[in-house]
Amino acid sequence: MTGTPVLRVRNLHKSFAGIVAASNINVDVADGEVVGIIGANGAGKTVFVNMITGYLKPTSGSIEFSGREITGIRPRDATRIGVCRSFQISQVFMTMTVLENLLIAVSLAGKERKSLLAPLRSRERIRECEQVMERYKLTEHRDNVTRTLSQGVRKLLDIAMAVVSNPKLLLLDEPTSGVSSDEKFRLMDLVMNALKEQGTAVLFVEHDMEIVQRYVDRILAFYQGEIVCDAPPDVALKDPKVIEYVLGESHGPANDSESALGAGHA
Amino acid sequence: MQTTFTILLDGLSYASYLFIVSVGLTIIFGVMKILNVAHGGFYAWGAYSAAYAIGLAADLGFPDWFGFVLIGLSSMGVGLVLGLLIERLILRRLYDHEEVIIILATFGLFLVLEDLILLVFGVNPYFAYQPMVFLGSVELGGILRDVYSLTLLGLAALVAFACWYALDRTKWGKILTTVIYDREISLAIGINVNAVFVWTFVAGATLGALGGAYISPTLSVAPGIGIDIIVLSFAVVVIGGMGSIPGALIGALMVGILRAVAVHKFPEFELFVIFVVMAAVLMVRPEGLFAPVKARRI
Amino acid sequence: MGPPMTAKAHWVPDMLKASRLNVDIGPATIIREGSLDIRTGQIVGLIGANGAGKTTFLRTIMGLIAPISGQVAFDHFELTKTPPHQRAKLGIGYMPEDRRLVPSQTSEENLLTPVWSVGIPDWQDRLAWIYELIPEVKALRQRPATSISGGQQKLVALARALMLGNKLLLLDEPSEGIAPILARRISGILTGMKAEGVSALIAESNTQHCENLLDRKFVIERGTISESI
Amino acid sequence: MIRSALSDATIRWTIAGFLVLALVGTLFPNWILNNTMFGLAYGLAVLGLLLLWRTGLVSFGHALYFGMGAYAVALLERYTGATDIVMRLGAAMTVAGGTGFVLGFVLRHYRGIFFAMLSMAFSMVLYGVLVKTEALGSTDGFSVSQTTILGWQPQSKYPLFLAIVGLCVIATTGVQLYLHSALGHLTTSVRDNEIRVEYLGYSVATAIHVKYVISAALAGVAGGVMAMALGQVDPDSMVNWTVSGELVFITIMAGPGSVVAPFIGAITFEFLRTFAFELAPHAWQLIVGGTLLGIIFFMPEGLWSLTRLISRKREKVR
Amino acid sequence: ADSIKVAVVSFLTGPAAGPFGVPGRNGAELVIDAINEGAMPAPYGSAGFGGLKLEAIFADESGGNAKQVAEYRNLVEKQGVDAVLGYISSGSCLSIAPVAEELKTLTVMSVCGTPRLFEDSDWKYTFRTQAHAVGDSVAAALYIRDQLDDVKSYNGINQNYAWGQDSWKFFDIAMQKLIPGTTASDNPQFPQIFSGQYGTEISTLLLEDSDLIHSSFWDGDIEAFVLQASVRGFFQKKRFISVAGASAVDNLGKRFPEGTVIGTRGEFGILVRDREGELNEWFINAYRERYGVYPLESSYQYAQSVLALKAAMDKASADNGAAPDTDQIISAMTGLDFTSLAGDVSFALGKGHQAIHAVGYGITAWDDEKDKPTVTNVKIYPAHCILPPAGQLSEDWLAAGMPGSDC
Ligand SMILES: Nc1ncnc2c1ncn2[C@@H]1O[C@H](COP(=O)(O)OP(=O)(O)OP(=O)(O)O)[C@@H](O)[C@H]1O
Ligand SMILES: Nc1ncnc2c1ncn2[C@@H]1O[C@H](COP(=O)(O)OP(=O)(O)OP(=O)(O)O)[C@@H](O)[C@H]1O
Ligand SMILES: [Mg+2]
Ligand SMILES: [Mg+2]
Repeated sequence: MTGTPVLRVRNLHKSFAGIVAASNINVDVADGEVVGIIGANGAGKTVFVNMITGYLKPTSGSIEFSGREITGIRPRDATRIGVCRSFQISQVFMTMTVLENLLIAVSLAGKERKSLLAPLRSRERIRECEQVMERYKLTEHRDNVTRTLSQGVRKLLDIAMAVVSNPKLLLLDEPTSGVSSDEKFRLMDLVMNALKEQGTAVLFVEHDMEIVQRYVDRILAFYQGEIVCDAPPDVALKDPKVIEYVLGESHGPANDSESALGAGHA
Repeated sequence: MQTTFTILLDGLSYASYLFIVSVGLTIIFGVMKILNVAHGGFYAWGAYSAAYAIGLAADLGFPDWFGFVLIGLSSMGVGLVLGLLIERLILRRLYDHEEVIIILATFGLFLVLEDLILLVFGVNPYFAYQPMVFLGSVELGGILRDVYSLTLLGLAALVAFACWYALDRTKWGKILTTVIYDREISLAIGINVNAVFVWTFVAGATLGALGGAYISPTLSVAPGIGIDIIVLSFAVVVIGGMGSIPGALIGALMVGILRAVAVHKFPEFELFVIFVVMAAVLMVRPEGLFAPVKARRI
Repeated sequence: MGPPMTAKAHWVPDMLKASRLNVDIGPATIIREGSLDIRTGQIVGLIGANGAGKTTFLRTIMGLIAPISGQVAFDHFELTKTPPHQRAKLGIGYMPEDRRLVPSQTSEENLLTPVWSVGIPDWQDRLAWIYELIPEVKALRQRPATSISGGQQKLVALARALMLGNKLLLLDEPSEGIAPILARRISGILTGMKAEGVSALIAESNTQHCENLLDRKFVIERGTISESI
Repeated sequence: MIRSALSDATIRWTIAGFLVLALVGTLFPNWILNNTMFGLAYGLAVLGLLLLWRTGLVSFGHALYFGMGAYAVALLERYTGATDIVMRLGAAMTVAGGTGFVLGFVLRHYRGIFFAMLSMAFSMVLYGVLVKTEALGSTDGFSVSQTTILGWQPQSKYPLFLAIVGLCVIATTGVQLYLHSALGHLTTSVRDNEIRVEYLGYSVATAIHVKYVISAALAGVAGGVMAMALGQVDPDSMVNWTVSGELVFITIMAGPGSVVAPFIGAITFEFLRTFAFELAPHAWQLIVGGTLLGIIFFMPEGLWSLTRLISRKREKVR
Repeated sequence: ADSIKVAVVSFLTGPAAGPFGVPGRNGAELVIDAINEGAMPAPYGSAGFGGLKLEAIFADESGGNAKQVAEYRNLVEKQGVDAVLGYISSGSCLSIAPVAEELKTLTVMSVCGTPRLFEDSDWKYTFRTQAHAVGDSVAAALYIRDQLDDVKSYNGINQNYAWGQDSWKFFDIAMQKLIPGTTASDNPQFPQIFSGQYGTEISTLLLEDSDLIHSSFWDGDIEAFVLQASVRGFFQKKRFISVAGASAVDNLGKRFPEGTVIGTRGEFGILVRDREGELNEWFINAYRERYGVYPLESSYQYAQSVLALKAAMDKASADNGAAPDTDQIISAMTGLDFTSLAGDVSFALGKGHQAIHAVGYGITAWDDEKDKPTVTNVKIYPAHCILPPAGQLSEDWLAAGMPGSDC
């Protein structure tokens, strides 16, 4: 790692009425780095993402983004300085069409607030959105109201909306859950390639080890609010703690990681 | 001391009145998510039918205490008839509409109920004072009190207890909670959502009618009595948190007692009390005192 | 503890048989002539891409959407003629893909609501059995459903389906958002239930965890269902 | 700006519609002219409510601004003698918009029924003050003398009518442009999903606040217009919660479909009430309530869906 | 034309319909029909109004001032009425007058009592046949001075709107001037109109030691108040004067407390029920025959407006030949003296547009023999004792100690 990390988290702690959802979390993420977050259900992954993007205030600890302290920042300010996210449960505008969803996202991504008063459906904006739709395989749903879309398609839209503003740091919460097997790699390829070009650092939460193994530089494994392993994938997926808490230990630690990935798929 | 006691008693009896007239509203809202403006109509119909029945019974020579039986019967009758008709014929078809639209439909219903009263009962007032006179008065804190208003406290306590028990201590309450949250999943786990809705609405309507019926002996039952009740009960329910029965109780107590203080000490503020309490509570707790739990969204 | 296999089972070979279902939502036809059958004790997959119509199919069986035409035979009932709220009583447990737990109740209350609504006689045993199968849910029993994580909610929703589904489970994306360790255990649980005569229909778009669990597999593509062998 | 406005079909049709109204207005007998002016006044307020409704917010307290606008006109005359239309409307808009701006800081944090009821609480405080204060006319209110237009005192109703129609053109065009801007579209976004709006980097509170001020100002102007058209202000028919209710009523009756819908709805309502009053003085509420239920049942999108019916028929004929 | 079309406006719906609106409407209808047929006793025996038949349409006064103004315009401009008669609430009257002026339509107001109507402005087209509220307040104070000798202190419970506020204010001033030494409570009650629940107010009044309670309650409010207060022994402890609640005496019958001072804002209703006189007896009998109940105060007030119209139109047609126009009727009505059902009226104030007449009070009692309520100790105060002379503002006159009032 060279220079200041994009994200530097120190001693982060969060508890809810007796439940510890994050304790003593320390993470550095470098420019352009892709980090996978895995962990059992309820381990604190989403809470971690929520704290970084300002949805939750940490009980204690600090978060720095590009050398700037952003602990307890509001979500909209996080977005404005370039920290964006997608959601485990898609957050889209349900009564609007896919195109309108993207138009809003694109117009708000513009740094100039003045543009807010111009008509939403300007030709350039529509063209930009059409490109996005093309990329995310949303074109056929262009004029469908998102309420009528299936879960998986909404997920694509959700991610697309997070990406359009070209963030410096992107957090994806379970990007492929609910996305079908044929689509998930394509989707991730797409997101990752686009981001790689821009040098965006990505943190994504994922339960699908096929995905994790394929895209990440590094894995953070969570268990009961703590990071139990912070290592490159080949190391992390063989870590006994990771196997015990996240992957399952059906075949014993030695030759486990292979089968854990595919669960019989290979 | 005497004044304090009087204020407290006045406040409690006004609070009881507020609670009884608003509890039906909060129940219907809690379960069906319908802000029922027609509640004022149920109230008025309850008052009219009780007053009519009591007047008739008095003419026929029934004893005065029989009025209490009639109050019960007529509120049940009104709740059952109007509740069933309205839920079956009108609301049922509107459940998938936007909330405001349903509010508006109930507003339309209110207007209709209001004028139906005029057509059925005419413009002249009805009186049903027999039960109130029957109970007489007692001296408390140096002044005479009518026993009837004091029984309001008991009735309110009874209604509060019954509602709390039904919703918090029986399986029905739990089932209701599920219906409240999601009609679809309720169906999927075997709840007869339609039946729940009908009976909830009938129960709410009956409570609304009971409010009117029980108050009628102290009133001149005349056209328009249902209008102010709407705002009053909305305010109480909002203060307490929509759909919360303890909320309605505490909301009613706050408004009742503060209003009594105002009337005794600062009468020029009486009109403002309810709105000031509402604004103040909402400033501190934007969703009322007992806000319902919200699902975690992200 | 799972329900015993009924004597009727051998002369009712099909636990569920949907024939030629057509389902419209608004102007669009979502399911076209959809037929599918599940034998007693089978785990059947309904696999398809996003938006293919899996959820719609399951919802139709539960009566949450009315089909335009077609029949659904279950046990020896005609489901399309059974009011939606009575279907659960027949022993069908449904887990929606978006969990739908009641936020103001604890996890355990969420599990018990079906008991209150349909009156399951041996519910204590059943609850204990579920807690034994998925101890994670037991750990969550006193937590308000609103605070627990997405995956945890999914587990509770699954447990709720198990409370009711002593004949058939309709599971919509059961492994979505579930950590591998648990996904694997759930597969195990389902396999175990099979032995007790419980059938399951599993809708999945991501086949990663379910492939080797399935006895049969139907593929749904833009509303058209076909069996894949 | 004007070019982009004219490129919008709705705006073109709206302007054309109002032009026709202005022309036909020369033929109207006074009573139609009057009722139409009342309808246009309500329409302006409803236009503001429509904005809020598109954000999923319903205000049960817009009579606050309606009444403020009306009282601004009356008090301006009482204390300065000014009767000029520009001063009157300017005062109405400033007072209402200013109050909306201040209260907006509070109300922008509320949603759903709580927004509705807190608005109502504020409006009822004004109502209480008016009722209590003799200097403000108590429940009797004030009369408002006829409006002058830049120093000229028209002898008939028509010039005022024309001015009001012109005002409506400006208001609808402005609102339509606003709705079509990105900021305006945020309306629906905020209703659908506030979390996402925040995560797209915009403040939900600001979006709501802007809208709230616009709608308050519109309601204020509407109250001013009403005071001028009617020649009378009083708390019961301008500030009480029933007035807010009536405005919401018209909003729903009109439907959210278009910026002209409020005017169609309000004028229809005005005439409906007039005829109901005349036909059944004992049971006019029955007629109004029944009509409302009918609209909800048969025209779920409000009166506006009629226009769609018509255009669909036209297509079929082709 | 051989007929004129007149709109009669009163509350037909809402809380004011029962005690005021409908009896008022009925009073007008009865007299109009009788005059059209020539069935009234003298001096109104001639058929028709200046020979013309009067065609009445009835309209509702509910919905607030603004709605009334709109409605008034409709009546005149849409339905084409020649004159409008009625109005109960002061707010309606104040808001209608300028519109009447604008539309140049003769408007005869029947009940409303605010002095502001003719003291703030002059109207050409508007007349009022009811003396304004200062009259009932001063008469009330006079009656208390003359008939109740034990009043040392007083308080009031009045509805929180213009009429309630005015009524208390005038009463208070008149009391201070006429019975020096009495003290007013510093805690007068102003509950919201139509609130119906007065438990707290009653406690407050009971805890105080004012001897007398003044109230301008009317409609259901007075009835609810009386019922709630009776049970609590209120009327055993306090003298009660009700300036406009006479409808409750009939409605509540035996339950209305005996010994209440009651007024009808004129020589109207229960106060003159047993008074002899051809017109009055005819009215009572004809009204009872047609509507089954006794005429109330508002029946008299509306009838009085109709009689004013008849008197003026008869005079105008005598002066100008048949079918007088509006201006001719107006000049005939201005300053006119005419006979009402029980007492005389003259348009003496407001440049001849505001009527004055006597106002009476009495004390309620139950007549066991006839099994109906009655009023005893009736005392009628002539107009000049209770109302300011022409040209003087009420407030000035009251403040100056009511010069010229020599009763
Ligand atoms: N209310 C609706 N109106 C119109 N179309 C709808 C509606 N609801 C669903 N659809 C359409 O029906 C199709 C099937 O949806 P469904 O949710 O059943 O898909 P799915 O197979 O479950 O997808 P996923 O794997 O993404 O959950 C989709 O194309 C969707 O757009
Ligand atoms: N708002 C909240 N109130 C109370 N507890 C909470 C809240 N949010 C999260 N928690 C608790 O914090 C813990 C971590 O939750 P989190 O959502 O981060 O899990 P996760 O790792 O994302 O799990 P999953 O893979 O199931 O999404 C859980 O035990 C959860 O119950
Ligand atoms: Mg998570
Ligand atoms: Mg699905």
